[in-house]
Amino acid sequence: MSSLRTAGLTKSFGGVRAVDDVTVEIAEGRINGLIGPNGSGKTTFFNLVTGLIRPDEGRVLYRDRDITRYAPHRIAHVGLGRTFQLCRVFPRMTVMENMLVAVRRTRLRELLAGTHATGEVERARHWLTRMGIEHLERAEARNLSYGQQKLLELAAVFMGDPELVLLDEPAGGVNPALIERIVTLVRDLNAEGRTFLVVEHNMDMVMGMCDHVIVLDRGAPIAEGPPSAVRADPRVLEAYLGV
Amino acid sequence: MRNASRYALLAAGVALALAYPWIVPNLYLLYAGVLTLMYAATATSWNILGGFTGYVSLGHSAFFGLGAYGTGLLMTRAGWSWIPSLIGSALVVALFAALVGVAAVRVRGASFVIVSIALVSMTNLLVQGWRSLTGGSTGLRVPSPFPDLNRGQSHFAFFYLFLGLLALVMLTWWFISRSRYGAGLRAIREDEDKAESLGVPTAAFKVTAYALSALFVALAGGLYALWFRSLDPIFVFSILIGSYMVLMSLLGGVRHLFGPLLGALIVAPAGEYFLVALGETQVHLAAAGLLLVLVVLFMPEGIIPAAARLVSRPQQASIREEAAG
Amino acid sequence: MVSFRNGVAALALTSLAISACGGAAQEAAAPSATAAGPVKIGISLPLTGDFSEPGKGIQEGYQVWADMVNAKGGLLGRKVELIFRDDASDPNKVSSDYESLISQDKVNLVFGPFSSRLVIPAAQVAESYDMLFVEPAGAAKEVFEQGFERLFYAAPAIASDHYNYLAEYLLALPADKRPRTAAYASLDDPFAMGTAYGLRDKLAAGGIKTVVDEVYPPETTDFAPIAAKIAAAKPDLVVGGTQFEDSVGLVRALQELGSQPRMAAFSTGPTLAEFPAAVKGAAEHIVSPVGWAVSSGFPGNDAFVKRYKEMFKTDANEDAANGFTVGQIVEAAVNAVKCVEQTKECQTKLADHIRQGSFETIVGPLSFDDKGRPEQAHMIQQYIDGKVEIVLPEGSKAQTAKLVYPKKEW
Amino acid sequence: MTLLLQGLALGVLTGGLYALLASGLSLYFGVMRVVMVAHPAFLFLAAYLTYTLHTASGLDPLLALPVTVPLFFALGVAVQRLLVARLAPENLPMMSVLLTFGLALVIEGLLGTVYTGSYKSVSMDYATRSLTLGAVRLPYDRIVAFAVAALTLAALFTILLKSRFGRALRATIQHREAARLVGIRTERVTGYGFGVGLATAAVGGSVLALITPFFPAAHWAWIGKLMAIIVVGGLGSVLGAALAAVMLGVIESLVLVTVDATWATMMFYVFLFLTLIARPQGFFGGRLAQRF
Repeated sequence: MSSLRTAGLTKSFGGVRAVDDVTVEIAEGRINGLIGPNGSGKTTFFNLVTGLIRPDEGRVLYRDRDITRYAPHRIAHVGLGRTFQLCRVFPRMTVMENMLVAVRRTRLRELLAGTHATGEVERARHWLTRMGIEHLERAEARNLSYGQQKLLELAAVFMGDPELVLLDEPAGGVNPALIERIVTLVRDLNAEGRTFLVVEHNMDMVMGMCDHVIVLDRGAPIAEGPPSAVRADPRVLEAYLGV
Repeated sequence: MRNASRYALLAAGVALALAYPWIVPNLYLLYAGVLTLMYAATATSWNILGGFTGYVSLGHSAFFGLGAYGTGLLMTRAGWSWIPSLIGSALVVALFAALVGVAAVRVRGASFVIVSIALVSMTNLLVQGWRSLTGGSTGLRVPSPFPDLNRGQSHFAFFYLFLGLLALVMLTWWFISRSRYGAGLRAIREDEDKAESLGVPTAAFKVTAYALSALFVALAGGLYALWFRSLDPIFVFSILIGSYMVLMSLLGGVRHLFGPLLGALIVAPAGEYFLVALGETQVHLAAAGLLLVLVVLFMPEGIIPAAARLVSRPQQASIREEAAG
Repeated sequence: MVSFRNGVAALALTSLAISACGGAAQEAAAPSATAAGPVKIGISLPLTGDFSEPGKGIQEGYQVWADMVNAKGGLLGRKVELIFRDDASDPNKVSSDYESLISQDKVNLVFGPFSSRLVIPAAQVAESYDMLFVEPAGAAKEVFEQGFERLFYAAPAIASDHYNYLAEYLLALPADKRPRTAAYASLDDPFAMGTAYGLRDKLAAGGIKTVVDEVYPPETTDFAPIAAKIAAAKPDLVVGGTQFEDSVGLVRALQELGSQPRMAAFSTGPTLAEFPAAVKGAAEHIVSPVGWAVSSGFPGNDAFVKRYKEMFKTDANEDAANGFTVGQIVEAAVNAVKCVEQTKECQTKLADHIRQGSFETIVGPLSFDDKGRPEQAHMIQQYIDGKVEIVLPEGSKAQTAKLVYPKKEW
Repeated sequence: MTLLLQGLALGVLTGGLYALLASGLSLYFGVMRVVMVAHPAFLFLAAYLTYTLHTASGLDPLLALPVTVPLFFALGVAVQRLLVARLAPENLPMMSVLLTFGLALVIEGLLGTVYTGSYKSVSMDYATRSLTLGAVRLPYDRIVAFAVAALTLAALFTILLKSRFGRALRATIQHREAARLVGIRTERVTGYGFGVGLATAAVGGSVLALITPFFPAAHWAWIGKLMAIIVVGGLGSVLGAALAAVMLGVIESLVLVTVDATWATMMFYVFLFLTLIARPQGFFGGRLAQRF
């Protein structure tokens, strides 16, 4: 069964086709990689899928539901979570407050109830513990190191209980030990049944972690398959080396 | 230990507020107390929008004026008694704010400020121009809700009414601050797109905060109408009233429950002081402006965080260290 | 949690307070203890903000009065001391000023502030303390419809009667000379509209057709299109219910757009010293209602004009005269009833005296109806050969020239 | 019909003036995403300075410009460097409003202290005559105002389009980071942008002094109108603001001659809200409104 499907997805910025007729399918339950050289349209693709920008043409389907015209928060409600390329947390809120932002359903009673009452704080501690930053609960997010902020962003996304998680360069600007930790986490979470789509420049990480890799170049997919096959594909080499 | 002293402080403050009308030596101080409570209530109401979402509205006097005029008109034109008039008017204003909000919160930052300024001018023009209904520039006289009370007793009654309103608004703010709705609103202030991608329906959140904030400001306006009993469009729909709400909240600290109250307690007497000390010329306007400039430049987070930082500096440092580790 | 408790307690105490008849109220009503010492007079004026200019004139009038009274030995042998507060043209401040002057400074008397828009809230405070309230500037008819019992307007006439002499003059003209059409443009302000509409109603009743009737909000910055509307209607008479800025704007624009009415009447603006310079030569033959004239010859006026010039180095104006008049009326009442205390008894005596009496003032003899409205009329002034002349009423002591009609082209 | 034509003509002339008065606001917003609430207060500061120079020397108010324009340019740079630039970037749009609001109060207070609250006016001989074109009369002072506005805007556009500084300024407006990367000293350019904005206020103030009496609190009546113009025009777009200014000037004037003054003023806000609902980015270019 497909988790996410796009059909003919296209977006231009001032004459440049950032995403050009992309039709791809992300299978449920796998860790998918999305790679490509700089400016190949990976982040634009993420923004189109999560509704932050509107496509010129084409459709986005999640579990066969057409979500093309959904507002970003509704896309989050159907089960898509994402992180941002340059880690985005809420700087002047505490770590715990950051955790309590995500909303999966807009039930008035839940929104208005005290956070302690609904067990949300317990859930938040659970995720913080999984990320290993539970001791920072009361610190303001802006006082965290970059790596800690990355972990916090990830933890906050899981508070929305997404079935499909889009990670935009999870290893960017992070030390090797932390990359290791993130890979382990993603694997564990995948084993629990969550699907991932990861944009990443760190090839070792992508090849080591992903089950399936899609390669974008100049806004269009040029190759797809298991990491080993993609790595060997001459079109991919060409795209990366710019030959 | 810290909590205990905090509660003691709170209890003392509440007791002082309740006792205030009985201990002041003359009616003027009681009057000034009512006015200060009114400012505190409007500033705290403003802070439901401004403090959580970071949307600075310079135009909340539009809701203040509409609440006041609505209350007055329901009493004089529809013959309602004061309580239904007050509540009815505030509800209508909240609905109106929700409608305006749908257009207003589409834009962020500076554009929103412009819209809010425009809103005051519009409502002023409307109320002033619609002479047959509102009395226009002649103003509107509002019947007294307590015709049997003399002036002092009326101040007494309104002191507690405004105190009640302030308590209600603060309670609401506190209630929101500890809910996920509040977390969502704060997230909007920090990073709206990010909040949206985490599933926060930002537009709906902003509109409800806007309407809620307007509701309480309108209630304050309605009480003002009942208390002051003489309304004039150019004074109630004044951009200065709206900017007072902002100044007070900002001075005290927009991210804190007690920020706007503290701001009101400082600004209201300071305003009187400037007038008395520098009253002969317009220097006092310049002084007020300078105060605003200084606060914005050097204490943008307000007094409460600045004071808290002084008290708890070592603790802050330890968090940073821990965070770095 | 604490806030919530606070709210409940507040509600409970409200009812308590209402039934208990507040302690502070009783305290304030107590008579002031000392009879000796100066007579303190409390005044709130718009010294800053939108109404600050006329506010300053009135303040100077009060100061001249106090100076002259003290030179004569004071009120009932006590020195007069004026306490001014700036209300910044804000009604909340006006109220709080009078509240503090009466209950904190324990003044013996209060004098009124400026502008119809501020007089009502101020009078509300004074009335609730049973204080006499003679005021120099609340001329709009609404001021007198609030049921105030101790309010008196110390000028010859309320706004809607300002043009009475002009209306009489115009309607008495022979039919072939009488204007047939009139255009009215007024600022949306109770006083300005009062003057223009007072004239409009009388002229319309006398058969002079209203061809333009415009009201513009105070925010208006461009008067040319309003003038265009008037110019297109080619009226014989143009009437502006104006303050300063708009009177200049309208005159200039009418002139530029080639409107040549046979008479032009504007309130307030032309009575200010800055007017002729602001409109250049166009001031010639413009008429305005005016409550006071340098040349009036009323008793005491020359002394006032002289003392004013000594104190402030410029010529006295109508605002200052109005302030001075307030002082004169109160002074006469105090001397007549021989008391000047903040007590209800004394203030009532003063008010009763003013209601029944007639007073010689620098704006002429004044008397009041039961609502505090003065019962006389404003004079009409006109710029003739660049000088302000009093042209109506015909045959009065104050008249200095004959009304020129039709006016020369501007 | 004549009346409509007259209204149209007056509207165009007034619109030109609005364009000049609003151009500075667009510049500030462009270079720093700042809404300068104090701009109208600076206009009246310039009007008062013009008045002082005029009464002291008897010169035409427009001859005050060689003094006021450089002065205001320097003042603008100072305001940007010493005040606005010190604000924390994360909530600059909001804080700058409050900062400049405070500045407006300071200016109003100082003007009131120095010049008192009374009306001042500058009137020249040509201020009462007009040019007759068929049935339409064009007042000379409006023509002068329009001409000065047009010349100033033309000079402004020339600077923006042709000079190196202009190119740097436009690059800074369009993409600050990119501009910095190509070696533009964006800090300095921003300061100069403010200076140019305030220099337009100097010209605008002189022109205002020519056509209307003024007093210290007069700036309040202009804030809403000018703000509405720059939003309808598209925030940050000087050209858009100019077009919107002329459009709103004409609409205001036509509504005034056909309906009344209240609705005429209301039109500014009606169009503001229509713009926000239909096209938040403004009608004449500018893509910034929604984001800032």
